[in-house]
Amino acid sequence: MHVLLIVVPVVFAAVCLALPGPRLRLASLVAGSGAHFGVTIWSWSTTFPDEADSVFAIEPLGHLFVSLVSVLFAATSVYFVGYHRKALLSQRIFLACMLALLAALSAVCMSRHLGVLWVAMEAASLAATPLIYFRLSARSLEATWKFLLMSSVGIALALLGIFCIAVAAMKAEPAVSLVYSDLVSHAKELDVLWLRAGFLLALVGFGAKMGLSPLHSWKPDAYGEAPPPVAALLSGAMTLGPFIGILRVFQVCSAAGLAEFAGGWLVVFGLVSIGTAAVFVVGNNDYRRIFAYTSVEHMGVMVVGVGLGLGGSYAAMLHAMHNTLNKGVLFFMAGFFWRIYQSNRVSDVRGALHHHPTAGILFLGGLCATCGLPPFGMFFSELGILFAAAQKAQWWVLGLFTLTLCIVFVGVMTAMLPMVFGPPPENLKSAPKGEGRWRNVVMLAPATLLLLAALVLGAYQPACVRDALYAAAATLEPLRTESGAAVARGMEVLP
Amino acid sequence: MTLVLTSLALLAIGAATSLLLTRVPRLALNLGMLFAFVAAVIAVIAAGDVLIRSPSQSTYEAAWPLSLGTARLSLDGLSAWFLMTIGVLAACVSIYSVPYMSSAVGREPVPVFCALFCGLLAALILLVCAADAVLFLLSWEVMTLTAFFLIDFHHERPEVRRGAWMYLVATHLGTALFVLPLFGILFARAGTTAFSSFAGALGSADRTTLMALFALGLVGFGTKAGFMPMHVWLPAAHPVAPTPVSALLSGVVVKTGIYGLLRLLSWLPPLPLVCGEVLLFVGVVSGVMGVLYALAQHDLKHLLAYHTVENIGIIALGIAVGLLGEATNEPTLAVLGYAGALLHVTNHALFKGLLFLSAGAVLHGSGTGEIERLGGLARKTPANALMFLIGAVAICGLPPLNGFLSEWVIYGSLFSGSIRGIGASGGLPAVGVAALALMGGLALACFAKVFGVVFLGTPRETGLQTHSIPTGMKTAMAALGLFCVLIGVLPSLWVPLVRSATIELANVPMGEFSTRIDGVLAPAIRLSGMAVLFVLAIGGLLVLRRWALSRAARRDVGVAPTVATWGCGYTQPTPRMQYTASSFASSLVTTFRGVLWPERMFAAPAGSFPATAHVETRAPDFAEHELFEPVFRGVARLFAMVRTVSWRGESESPGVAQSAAAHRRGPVRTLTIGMVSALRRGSIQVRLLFIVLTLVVLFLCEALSSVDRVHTTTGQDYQHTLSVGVNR
Amino acid sequence: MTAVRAVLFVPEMLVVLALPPLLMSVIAKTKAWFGGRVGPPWLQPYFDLHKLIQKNAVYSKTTTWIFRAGPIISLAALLTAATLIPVLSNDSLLGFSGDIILLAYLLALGRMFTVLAAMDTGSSFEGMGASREVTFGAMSEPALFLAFVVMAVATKSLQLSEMIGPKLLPEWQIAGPAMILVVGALLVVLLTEACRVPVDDPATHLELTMIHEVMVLDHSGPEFAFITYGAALKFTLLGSILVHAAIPHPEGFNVLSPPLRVLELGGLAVLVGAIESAMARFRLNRVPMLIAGATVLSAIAVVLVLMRRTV
Amino acid sequence: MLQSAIDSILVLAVLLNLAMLATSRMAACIRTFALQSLLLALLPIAVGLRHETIPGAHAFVITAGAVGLKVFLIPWILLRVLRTGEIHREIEPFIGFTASVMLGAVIIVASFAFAKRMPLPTEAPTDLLVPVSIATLFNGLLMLVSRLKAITQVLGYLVVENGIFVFGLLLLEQTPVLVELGILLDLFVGVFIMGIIVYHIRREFDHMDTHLLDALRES
Repeated sequence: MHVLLIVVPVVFAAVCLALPGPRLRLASLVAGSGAHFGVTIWSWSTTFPDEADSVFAIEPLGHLFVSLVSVLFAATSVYFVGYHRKALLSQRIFLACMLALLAALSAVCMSRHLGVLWVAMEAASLAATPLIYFRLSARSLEATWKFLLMSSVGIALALLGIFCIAVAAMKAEPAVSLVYSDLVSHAKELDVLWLRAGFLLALVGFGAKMGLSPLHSWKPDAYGEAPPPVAALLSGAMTLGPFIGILRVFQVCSAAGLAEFAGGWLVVFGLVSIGTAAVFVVGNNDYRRIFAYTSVEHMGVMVVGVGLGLGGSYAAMLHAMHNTLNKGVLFFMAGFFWRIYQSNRVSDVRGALHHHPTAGILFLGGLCATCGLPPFGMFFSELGILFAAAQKAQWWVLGLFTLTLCIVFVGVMTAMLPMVFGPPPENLKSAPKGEGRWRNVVMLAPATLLLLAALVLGAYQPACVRDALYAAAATLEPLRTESGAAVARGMEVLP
Repeated sequence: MTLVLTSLALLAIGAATSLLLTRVPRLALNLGMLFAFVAAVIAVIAAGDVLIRSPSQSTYEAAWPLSLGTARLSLDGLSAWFLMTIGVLAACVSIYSVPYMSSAVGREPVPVFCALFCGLLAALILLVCAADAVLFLLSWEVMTLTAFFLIDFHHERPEVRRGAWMYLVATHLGTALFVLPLFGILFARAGTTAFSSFAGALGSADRTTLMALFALGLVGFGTKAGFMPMHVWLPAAHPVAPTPVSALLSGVVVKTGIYGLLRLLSWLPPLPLVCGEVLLFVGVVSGVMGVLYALAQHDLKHLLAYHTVENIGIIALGIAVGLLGEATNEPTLAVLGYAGALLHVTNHALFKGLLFLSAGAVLHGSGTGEIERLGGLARKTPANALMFLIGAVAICGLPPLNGFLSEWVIYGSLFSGSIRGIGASGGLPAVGVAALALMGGLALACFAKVFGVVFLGTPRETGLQTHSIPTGMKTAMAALGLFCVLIGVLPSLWVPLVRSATIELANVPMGEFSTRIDGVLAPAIRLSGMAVLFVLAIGGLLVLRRWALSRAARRDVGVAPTVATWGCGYTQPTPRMQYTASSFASSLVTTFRGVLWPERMFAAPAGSFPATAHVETRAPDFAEHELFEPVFRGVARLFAMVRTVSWRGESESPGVAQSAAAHRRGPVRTLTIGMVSALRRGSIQVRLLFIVLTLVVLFLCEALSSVDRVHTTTGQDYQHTLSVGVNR
Repeated sequence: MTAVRAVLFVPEMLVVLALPPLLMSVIAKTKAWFGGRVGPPWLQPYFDLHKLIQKNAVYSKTTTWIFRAGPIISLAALLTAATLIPVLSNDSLLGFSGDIILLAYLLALGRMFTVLAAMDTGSSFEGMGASREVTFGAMSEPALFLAFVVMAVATKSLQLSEMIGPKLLPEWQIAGPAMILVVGALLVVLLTEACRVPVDDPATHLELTMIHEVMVLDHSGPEFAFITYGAALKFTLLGSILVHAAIPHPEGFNVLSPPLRVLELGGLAVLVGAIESAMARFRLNRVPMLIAGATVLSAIAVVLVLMRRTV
Repeated sequence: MLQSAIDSILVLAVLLNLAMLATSRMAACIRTFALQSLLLALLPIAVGLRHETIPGAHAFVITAGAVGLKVFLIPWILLRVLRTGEIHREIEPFIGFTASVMLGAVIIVASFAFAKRMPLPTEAPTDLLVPVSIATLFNGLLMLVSRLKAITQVLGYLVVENGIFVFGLLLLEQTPVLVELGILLDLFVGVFIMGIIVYHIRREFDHMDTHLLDALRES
């Protein structure tokens, strides 16, 4: 039944290709993502039997991530209706690719077989490529080429990593298939040497797609050149795919008793990523690139959390959730500012609060959320990771983590506060009326909803969300504690 | 506890209503501030209930699922003391804000101001009542954020933006770099985030841990409290904020830093002696430097901001003595020190709030806070003059007002510290005494200057208009002034309240404690007697004077004549001839120029008929310009270099680099130049190279580390490995 | 005993209040003697006060109630302080633990209001005087308080009448040097607070060089009487602190003690007069050195006392 | 006999890597790649035969797919893209041809040494599989890093894929045919899109020097 999550977008993509007229296609895009969202909601209301043999299955981690993807897509498609202008790339292909991306990502989240996961991941990145090329300009072309080549190479390495794990699995008698649940259950019989190699390769490969430093370098270009809604999808949803890939491999490793080894490398990569973000955010004058680097930072935070484990992995799940919501807000607002100020440069955008209060407030909220200020959720996730580091007595990790996050905070705030406050530049056309006004509403509504979600879920966490996060985090702790319930309890005792 | 919750709820309602009534800002203002006022009063009642009755540990756990931690509230003596301070000041400020902000209606988003005001208040109340680390940090940061938005309220002016930015960055750095790790350590030791568990978990902590915790708390909370040299944000943010906000900032927001520190101390076992000594040193430096900088200021609110630093220093002295007392197991000393600090927290909130509100009234009336331009306001706004005078006398620690009470206790603690030979065998407390005395004298000089120049004499600028002060503002100030007088004259009503807050800090058994504190604070009662005597003396002298004058009047001229001021022979004195504030302070500033490094721009009068002369003095803050600015700039420059892969931080055109590469300068240089240019242009090949290198590095690390792991780890995998390796 | 004491306090207070002008004239006489003149009659200060009380007051039209309040409040503060200081006997009327701080701050309160009254006239001369007054006052505070620390450490008490009472006798035997330093510091503080040479010259006629006198230029009539009397009273009070610290009388009440005290105070007055005739006023920018010197003296005294106590 | 055939195929594949590194004419490069792919595509069947059984349909499917894609379709696309422009040679790459051949040789040696450290848990068709696949992979990466022209980089990517393909031979039994085909399909679509992008690059900039794409950088 959950296969609907993959089938629905594919069907609508086909419809989109078939339909004449841009308005109809837009409608089908919205309908497609809306239907996907509906199915997701419904999927939470039912419980799924554990089909042992099926390629796709709904399990806590994937379920959480696919829901995030679905939420962001729903918001983005609405936003896109307002954002949409005369497409340079054929709109038909563009929208179809968008839906295909949705389908591919859902497949990534739900696939049980690592090979299938890889195939879906590659499909997702291929579907994303035309989206980046939206403008057909020289710059976007360059960005596309860099994205395509780097992610292809990266994912090729990931494939090699998966093969290595398969080799490791050949040691078991009989040889275990690449279904991660089997791998986890037979983890003790795997060949440790090849498992380690596989993990490293997968980490580098998926890390390149996820944007961990120093493999992140395609990110600022792609996010800067792609149209903002696409950038939102890339940073909010697309990053979840490789992340789940890494998590799957990590599950196997930690089940095989390699938790310290794998976690250690995750922490290292995470800290390096946050550090890189810190260096590149300070003094940067392109707000979309800055957002891209904050995305690198947040990837790093998540990875550190998973690497630390227990409370950390819960915090990482929390962080992933809020990252999706925030990135949506930020890039939506970036697109909106582009419409007002016609510039990507921080120094050109001034006094948004004065010129368009709603937009200013939304942007400000997005900033605070991204910088981990309460009552937004990232405050709690970063605090949780800090607590986890303290509990493991990894003081260096704790110190570097806070220091780099602080630098990012200062960099972002110093750059972005003048965008919001102060007087706006003189030569600025006043808020548009009529059709433009309607567009504004359509563009601001999804951002508002996402921000509200981030706000509410930060300060007030409903039991269902907490359970979902706990369950997802528990799947990352096969060996560190005996059972998921224990992890949940542990986390309640922990932060 | 229910009262606290009610006031929180009221504040939420107030914020909501004022946001809903954006269309009718005036109504929003009135309603919002009404809610704030009622909430503050309720908070005071709740606090007073705890303070008057014996400390009742009522912990309340809200069914409010946070993403982390639990919403656990508790109201012990310490919380109650700060809650009372917050409530009293906030109530007066909310009365004051209504007329003050109503002038901004239409020009500024006043409803947003009200909402933020309520938010800040709620955050403050939640902060002092929080009994859970996460909740504490949450409200701490929310307080920071709301205060930031309030400071940035008039964000059209660049100096406002700068001040707000400095506040945000400074406090966030302090919080994130020091306070969060602090709680990380506490959590790691206790295994939970509940405050109640921390004290027990730290019982067995070793010396280094304690020192680390203390250091983190000192810097982290000290940044919010404004210890030198982390004080930089105060003089930047206080002056630019709307007056009610400045009053709250200086009165209570800064105090939350003190609260955090005290809360931490309440968990820690007696600390090593050095901690108290360090804190005492910090207090001396903050106090003296603060008041010296204040002397050199020319702007009312700048001056008051630096005085906040001074008073925080005084509070630090008290806490330091408390620490010393605990360290050397001298309960009397601990009690004295902590009690003095706590008393001064409240007193400072009262008179500094009063001073800020009065200064705001000056700004409101005559549109400028520049001391040199003002003058003779006492004739135009006598009520405000009286209020400012009360505040000034109180902040100088002069009897019979409240400022003297707390400074008296702190003096007492320092004296008995050096009597008992504690802290460098009593030397440090002696230094504290001297510093406190110096602070007192300098503060007196400073406020003689301010009051004398601003309110007395004749107006220096004819252009300045002064319209009268609304009743609401007068009421608020009068309330604060009344508190200042009452506390000073009737300490016997006030001092006992501090007992239940002090017991949280000085870990002394209750029975012994009460005897101690009563013995220590009993003489305070005598102060009211002295006050009565003082008033009697004044009355007697008044009668004498009246009698003499009336006799003189009956005998000859008539009523006392009024003439022009005696100009020592010069008959046409003009207002511009009055002694200015800078010249008033100059003798002290020059005396301490070795500390202050004042800048002096002087254009001497020239020619036989000199037309104009110009002298201007400033005292730039050392911490800001010598400490933090260079660091920030250096880091930014370094990062810019890395980012653009070029010296001097700006990217050169790749063509240049290529031409450099074209020169044959040996393989290494050529390769590096080529690499640099490739990096700088971010060409795809280099980026791919990064991936490859990362891979290689990872595998090398593994290869190197796996050599020894073969021996260490168990499991037959490696035996297998080895055997296969042999077989091959 | 205490009843006797309580009864005896009334005449003592009366003497204390009557004494100050006499000391002033002692100073004047001394200076006259050094100058080879006869000098004013002994009771001249009383005559002056009486004359001033008779006179009518003249007010500048820039002044406010602060100007009128100034002299009264400062004198009231001094009167209040008088009840804390043992002048004739070893005991004060209303002393309590911690009263030294109150004493010092009452003096400061007086200074505050004198200064404000001066600022109220809006005259540049009086502003100048006020500025100097607060400067020197602020700088002399540490010296005074460090001296207090020495006595407090020596006598383990915070009540003035005990700190400078008989309990100080052993200290003189054990730590004589420290006490000498303290007395020196107190003398400087006295000269500063009471505005005598070398800090200030009450007899000068050039406003530019005055400190205290220039602040009260505009006062007249009864208020000026208050000010003049207040200055004398301040001298007496600080002087008696100095005298008690320098020459502690033994425990208990004996008949000889009060007259002896009067004589000692007279001696102090003579000393001050001698100083005034012997040396000229310092240049204003040198005065801080003098006061800082006093602070150093008492700081060294503190070190000595603490050292002695720890070994 | 079969064993030696497999080994010789693998060795030949490695040598073809070096050949690709050595040639500057892109068309030749593409053809060499096609040849390599052909050789490697034969391996599944050979490995299948080695088990003294009739190789399963699985092996045949993969061979067919590989041949169809990597021997005909992809080279055809690349050659078309190449033909549209007038650039046919790789002129002074970052690392010269001889240097890169040397490097390639070093890589091969290193990968053999590496394979020694990574003993297979089970019996492999031949010991050469792992080192050859690693060598091919890194030679491909070398091409990616050192070459300037877009097409050569695409070739490098394909060579990397070939290396992984060789590695995949270890897992013929494990990986379901569906996954294999998916991988091949992704490869094809990827290269197809790359071809389009390269075409656009040529049309946009009149060159295929990817190292000249430097508009996007930190300023």
